[in-house]
Amino acid sequence: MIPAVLYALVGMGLFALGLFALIVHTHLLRKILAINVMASGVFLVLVALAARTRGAVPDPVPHAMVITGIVVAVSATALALALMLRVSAETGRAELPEEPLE
Amino acid sequence: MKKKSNKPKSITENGEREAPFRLLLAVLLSALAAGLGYAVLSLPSPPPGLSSHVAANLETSGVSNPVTAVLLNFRGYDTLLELGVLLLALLGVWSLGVAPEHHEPPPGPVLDMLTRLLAPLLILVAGYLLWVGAHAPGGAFQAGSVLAAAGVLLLLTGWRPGAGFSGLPLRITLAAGLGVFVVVGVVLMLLGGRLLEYPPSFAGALILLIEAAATLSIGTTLAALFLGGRPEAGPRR
Amino acid sequence: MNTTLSAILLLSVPGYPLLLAFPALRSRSPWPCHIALLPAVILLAVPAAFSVDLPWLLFGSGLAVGERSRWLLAMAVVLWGAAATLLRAPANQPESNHLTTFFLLTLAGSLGAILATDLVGFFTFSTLMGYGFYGLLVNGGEMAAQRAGRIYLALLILADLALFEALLIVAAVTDDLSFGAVHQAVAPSASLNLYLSMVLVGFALKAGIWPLHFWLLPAFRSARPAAALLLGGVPIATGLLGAVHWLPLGEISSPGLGLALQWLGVGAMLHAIVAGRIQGQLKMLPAYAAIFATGLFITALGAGLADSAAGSRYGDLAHLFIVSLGFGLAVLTVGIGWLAARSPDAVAPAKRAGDPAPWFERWPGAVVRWGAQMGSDTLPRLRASWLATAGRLWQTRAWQSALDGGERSLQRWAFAITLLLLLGVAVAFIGALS
Amino acid sequence: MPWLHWGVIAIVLPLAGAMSCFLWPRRAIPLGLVTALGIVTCVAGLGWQLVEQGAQRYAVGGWGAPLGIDLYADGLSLLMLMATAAVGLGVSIYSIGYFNREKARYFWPLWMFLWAALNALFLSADIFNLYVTLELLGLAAVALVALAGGAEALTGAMRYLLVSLLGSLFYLLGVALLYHSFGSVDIAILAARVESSPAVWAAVGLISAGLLLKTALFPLHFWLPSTHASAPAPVSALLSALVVKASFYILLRLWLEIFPPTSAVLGQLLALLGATAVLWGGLQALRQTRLKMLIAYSTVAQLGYLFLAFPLASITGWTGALYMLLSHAVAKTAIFMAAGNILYFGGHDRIADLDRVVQRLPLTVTAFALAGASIMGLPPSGGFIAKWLLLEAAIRSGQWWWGGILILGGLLSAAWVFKVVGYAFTRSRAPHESRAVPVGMEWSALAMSMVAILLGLFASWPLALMEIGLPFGGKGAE
Amino acid sequence: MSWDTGMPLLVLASSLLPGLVIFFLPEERIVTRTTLNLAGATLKLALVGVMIWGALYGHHYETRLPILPGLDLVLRADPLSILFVALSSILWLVTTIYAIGYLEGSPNRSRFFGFFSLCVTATVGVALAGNLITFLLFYELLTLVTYPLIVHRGTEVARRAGRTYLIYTIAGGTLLLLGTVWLYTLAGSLDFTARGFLSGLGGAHHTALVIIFVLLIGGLGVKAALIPLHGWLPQAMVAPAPVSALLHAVAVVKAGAFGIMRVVYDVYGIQFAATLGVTLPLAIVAAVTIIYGSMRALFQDDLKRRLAFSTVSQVAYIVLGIAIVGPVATIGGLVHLVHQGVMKITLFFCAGNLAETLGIHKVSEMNGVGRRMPWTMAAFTIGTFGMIGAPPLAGFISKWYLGVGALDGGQGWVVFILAGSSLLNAGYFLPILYAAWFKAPPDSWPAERSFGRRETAWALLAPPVVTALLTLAAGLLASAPFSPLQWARFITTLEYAL
Repeated sequence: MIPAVLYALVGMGLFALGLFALIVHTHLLRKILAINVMASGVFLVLVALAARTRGAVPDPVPHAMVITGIVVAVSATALALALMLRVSAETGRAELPEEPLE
Repeated sequence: MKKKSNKPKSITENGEREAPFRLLLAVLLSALAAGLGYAVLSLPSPPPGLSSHVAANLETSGVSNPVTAVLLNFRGYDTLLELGVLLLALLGVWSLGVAPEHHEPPPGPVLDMLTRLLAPLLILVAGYLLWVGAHAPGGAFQAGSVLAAAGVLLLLTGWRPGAGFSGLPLRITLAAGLGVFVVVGVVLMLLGGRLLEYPPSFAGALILLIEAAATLSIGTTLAALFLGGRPEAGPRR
Repeated sequence: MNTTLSAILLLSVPGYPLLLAFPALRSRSPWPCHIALLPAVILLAVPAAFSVDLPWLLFGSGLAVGERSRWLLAMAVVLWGAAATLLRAPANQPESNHLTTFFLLTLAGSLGAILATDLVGFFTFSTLMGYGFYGLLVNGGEMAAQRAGRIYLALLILADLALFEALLIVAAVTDDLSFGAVHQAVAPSASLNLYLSMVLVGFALKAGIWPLHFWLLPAFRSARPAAALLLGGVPIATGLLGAVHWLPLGEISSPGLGLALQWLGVGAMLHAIVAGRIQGQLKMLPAYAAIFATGLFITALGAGLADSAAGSRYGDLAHLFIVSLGFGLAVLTVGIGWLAARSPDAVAPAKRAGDPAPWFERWPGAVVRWGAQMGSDTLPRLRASWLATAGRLWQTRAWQSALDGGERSLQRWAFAITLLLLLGVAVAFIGALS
Repeated sequence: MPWLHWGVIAIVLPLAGAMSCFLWPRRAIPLGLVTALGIVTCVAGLGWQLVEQGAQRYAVGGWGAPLGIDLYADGLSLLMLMATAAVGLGVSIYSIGYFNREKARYFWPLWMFLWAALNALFLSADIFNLYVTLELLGLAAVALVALAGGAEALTGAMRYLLVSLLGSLFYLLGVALLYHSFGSVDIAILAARVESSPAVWAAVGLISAGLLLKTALFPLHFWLPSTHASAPAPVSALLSALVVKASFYILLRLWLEIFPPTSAVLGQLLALLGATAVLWGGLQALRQTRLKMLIAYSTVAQLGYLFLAFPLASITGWTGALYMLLSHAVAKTAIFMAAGNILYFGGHDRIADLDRVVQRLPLTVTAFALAGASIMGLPPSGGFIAKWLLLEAAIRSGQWWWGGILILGGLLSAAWVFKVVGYAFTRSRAPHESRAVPVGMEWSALAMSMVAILLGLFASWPLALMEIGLPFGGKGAE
Repeated sequence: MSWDTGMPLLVLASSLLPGLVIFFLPEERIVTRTTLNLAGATLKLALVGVMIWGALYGHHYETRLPILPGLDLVLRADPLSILFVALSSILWLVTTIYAIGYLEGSPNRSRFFGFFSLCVTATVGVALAGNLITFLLFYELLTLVTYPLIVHRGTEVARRAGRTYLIYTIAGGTLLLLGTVWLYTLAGSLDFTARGFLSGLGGAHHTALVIIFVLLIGGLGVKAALIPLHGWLPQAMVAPAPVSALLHAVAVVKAGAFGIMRVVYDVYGIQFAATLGVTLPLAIVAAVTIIYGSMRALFQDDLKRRLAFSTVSQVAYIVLGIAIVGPVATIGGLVHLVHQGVMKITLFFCAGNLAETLGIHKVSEMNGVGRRMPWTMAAFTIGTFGMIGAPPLAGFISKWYLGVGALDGGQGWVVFILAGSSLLNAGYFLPILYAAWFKAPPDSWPAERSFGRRETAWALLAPPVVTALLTLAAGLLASAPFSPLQWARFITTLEYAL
């Protein structure tokens, strides 16, 4: 097994781990972090698999995609954090109510 | 809600009831990870990538770094939209309200000093990264992040944009990356090409122009995002 | 006389009384009931046979006056004239105003029936006559009159139904509904017997022939002079005339039916004699006379039906018979009325107390009550209970909690995402399998 | 002269509009309106172009498929663009009156971004590019929801953001697997190269799950009602009418083009979920005590209809689903606008207390009723045509039970529509305090509902447009 | 667009446009509203007149609007539609006059008349529909626009009635839709054709066609109030009298009956339907409805409810006529479509007059009312005798043809149904007449309004008198050219290719 595939497997593991955290944790910050972990997993899969070309230059296209993805993730995280702050300011808890508020 | 008080605790809340659920979830997720891993392992052995295409067209792309070429030329449209995402995120944060006020203790002399030293240095590094991106790892995003780091440092030390800057000039800076990108794309279209179809001879210069604007915008945007809200109009500090 | 004029004359015999029946149209004329007879009198005065075809009326109809109907018309005019004179009462009261309306309606129906040349026309006019006569009987009368009217009306409806059935049977056989054509068409028809029985029952009810004479006695007992005078000449005569017109006399020979009718007729006459004797009430004499006379008529009719040769001769005779019956009964009524005015005791001896409702009134009552329970209680109550059950079902807490609880748990983050996972896995699995 | 100018402008113009609204917030309304009109013109121009020349492909940057990004426009994308344009124009006009000055500063640029994202999404032929547009769309939608302020809207927005990101990540992972399997992210190329393999099936699973989450198909609708109900009315309209449909569009596109010849089981599974959504959403809608929640649940139900076409797999069925999408978009916009008017006027949307409000707003109720007729599928309305086509497809394919679901769903919708409309005919006193509804808001709601009705009378025209490029003519045909 | 293609649209527009304008009229613009209403109604009548004239001279009035590939919205004036259009436009004019008088001074009149006009538009659309989908369209439209009329009063009772109405009719419309789509998938066409277009399908789809027939009739039977789908009709009585009149005589109930007519004659074809064996069950349902409706009517004290159950019974006559195979019965069904409308509208007008003038709602309050309101009650009397089937009124003609048709078609039992029903009709109508004419009036009426020397407002009085005269004329002049009967005969020759 070439290392690239190993990285990709790790990426998949991160994805599943992030998903686990996303489900289990109720605090919004943890959820946001979990999403970021998942995103990292996906990015890892993308770039790692690009390096399967033995010896030759890795495929640059996934790299570009990852850069795009990272920026998107950063933007989304920023928005999520700001939103989280507003939610906790408004409701007093940085959690999502399990039922719709009344 | 009245009912809430006597309702049984939700399974996701910390407590005994959670354990079996977690176990089930873990099993499920392991299965998912295993399935995905299997999928990865089953991928075709000679990877069917686009390396050769990129290499073949690198000549005409205006830059020699393949990643930059993909990012700003071959798949420049993605990047354009992505700059849009960045601006949009900022807009979203701003729409949520005014930046929260943090009554932090004034920065100590070390931080203050460090910032004074680092900020110009970081700006310099950003410029270098921008320039080098054309033929080596680097480029607008990297440069922008470094620039943002400088901004964050400044913000941490309590610096806030002045009233004169936080209005239209700030907004222009923020929108510059996307704006320049769109303008270039449309102008090229008006000149008879397609959207973002750079003439090979001008490709390098155009990419640099776009990257420069993007660096500025990315840096500013990230720093502004760090602020967590829109800057309040009017003089501060 | 030219055809237009004769048509107008013929049409105005029933038409003019009909017009006058509208209170607004007669408010100025002093003697509306008499004036209404004017066209008929003129018609009688002109000694010629008229006829008019009215293809646009109903299913194509017509009116005619011939040798036979002239007699009937004359009888009717005399009787109606007399009745009109009797009727003249204080004119300004609303009650008498109504009475006049009914009088004129009945008059129109009666005269029209005499002139009718086809089944539908006759049916129409005789119905008009019937309902109008009901009004005459009931209007302003007291309880007894109202009861008499009620019985008359019920029987009238039944009679009309029977005749309507007969009409349908005819219409299924022929398109031409004039009397002669019908006789010829119905004679060989398969449903002849049904037709004959319907016609006989219908007109027996209308004319009050024994044993279907239910309405006759109460009507004679309670009718006021004008109505009583007309009883013989109008409902009974029209009924008998209908039987003559509708039955295919001379076209068929049906000995069995003829014999049965003859027996019935004899029975009627006997009944009239015996019952009249037992009753012993002078005012009721015309009623029993009517039963007797109609019995006689039926006997003769039976003879006519039994033999086609006799039947064809029977027609003239029947007309004359009807005419004399009308006159006779009228004279009898008037005479007794006169007698009653002289010595009331002789006419109306001690009235029997507590006249119990006869069987033909009680049974329908029971049916109606039963129907009321069936129709208005059970079904809606059933439906209401069904709806209520459905409503309860919807309101049931079980449903609500299932819905709400299901949704609440779906909204639980963990639950939902797990479902998502499962879905993704399922999709991949299904795909991989196929 | 290169082609598809119109489509490209339809993407670039709202971006430019968003930036100018951002730069000059005081003039956001006129700038936004001008942009909106411009976009509508572009979509019309694109439509004309497609009618003249058939389906169009456009290589951005001039590179062409595997290396660069392609745009592709056929009847399917055109119809989505037109739905967006129609709804977008209506919402733009409605929003003039709805938002106050402070909110308008942010509404307009965000809305322009949303519009750009939608147009870009519907025109994209590249699955990674679709990811970017999805994110653009999601972030814009979240920010718009949060615009309402208040705990409810903020938590709704937060939940929506997490869901949206999660869905996107699933999608992106699927894209990664597909790219590394076949070396391209272009739909047409993938369609040519695709073959069954574990990686492909994993990708199909991930992509479907992610998109279904974003489309809020039962049982993944958990985030939708609270989000759609708490957002400002025009935003609710946009979300219900367009945003959820965007992910459905991607799913449909991929299903038709890329996904390997799928087993009937998968289609049946989707339809089963759709059917459950129709019934569950309908029942839940009836249980609601607040108008906007009710409407949101009706969206859950209506989304279920779209999935009934999957097992039918016939042109008629796809057309029906697409027409359902179109008419629901327009009708639901009108209904949310009407609900917004009611809320604006009376200050609340408790169904039990609606009588006083409803009878004072005849135009709004008319809009509500007309749009409701389309939702119910009563003729003549777009909903009726859609239902007709779906029913026809169901019966033709011998799977009449899906038709039964359609019928039941229509009855459930009728129940809630008349529950609300019935209040218009009571006679009760006027509310104590009310705020006059701007004329534009009432009329734009009415206009949208009229469009929903007209869609039923002039159906052959959009149906003909749908056929451009035979989007369903490939694998979908039988 | 030539006149021939535009004509059906014009006929529709003549009530649609005034209706839409009226919606936006302020409440106090009475004169404008009245003018619009009457102008629309008169114009429609004139247009229909022109159309009848044109149809006789070989003009072919047809409008087509493609709605789906292979499916058009078709508006066409064939003899059958002309029969119904003529009925509705005449009665609409009369009802409009009546409604203007009836609603004088009540609130929400613009809304009322707006929906009123739409209701007639939908009815005319139902009449002119040239295929099943167009029919379905207007049929559903009718549901929607009558709902506001039924709940017009806004009371809790009215709303409950409206809800019931909707539950029934929307469910019915759904069945109809299902049947229509299914039919379309089988036959590929939905255009009404004389003698049907399905006979070619024959044996292969026997079961499917029977099920479709049941679906279609089930859907239409709701509006036609066939048992057991009649539950909404008596409840809908809470509507204002002109609405009830319109509902019972022209619009809703008739639309159902007319639809059954279309399905049996122009979709299936009566002969083919008979081959499928669906006509006899339909006839039996109709017969049960006739008897059941009359039975229920017998025991209602509320006058309008009694009339409502009478409608249940009377409309089933039409269905009965349709379901009996044979030209004569068809004539009976067709002609009763018109006759029942004229007679029933008279009765409802009169009931409305009593309620509006004297506050009488119950039969038990009607003692002696004939003296107070002779004209109204005279009209009522003519109407009831027509219903009973007494000659020479309109009802007699219908029953005549139904009975003869039944014998003709070998369904002798129907005659007994007719007889029984007439008996019951008499049973529930004659007591009313008796009370009205022969009983003594009470000292005071429940809620009397004074109209000076007249018994009531002229706008309330003229319509029932006119329709009563029409009832008389339709019977007396049955054989005259252009009478409903003659027109029905003409249609029948087409449907049976005689």
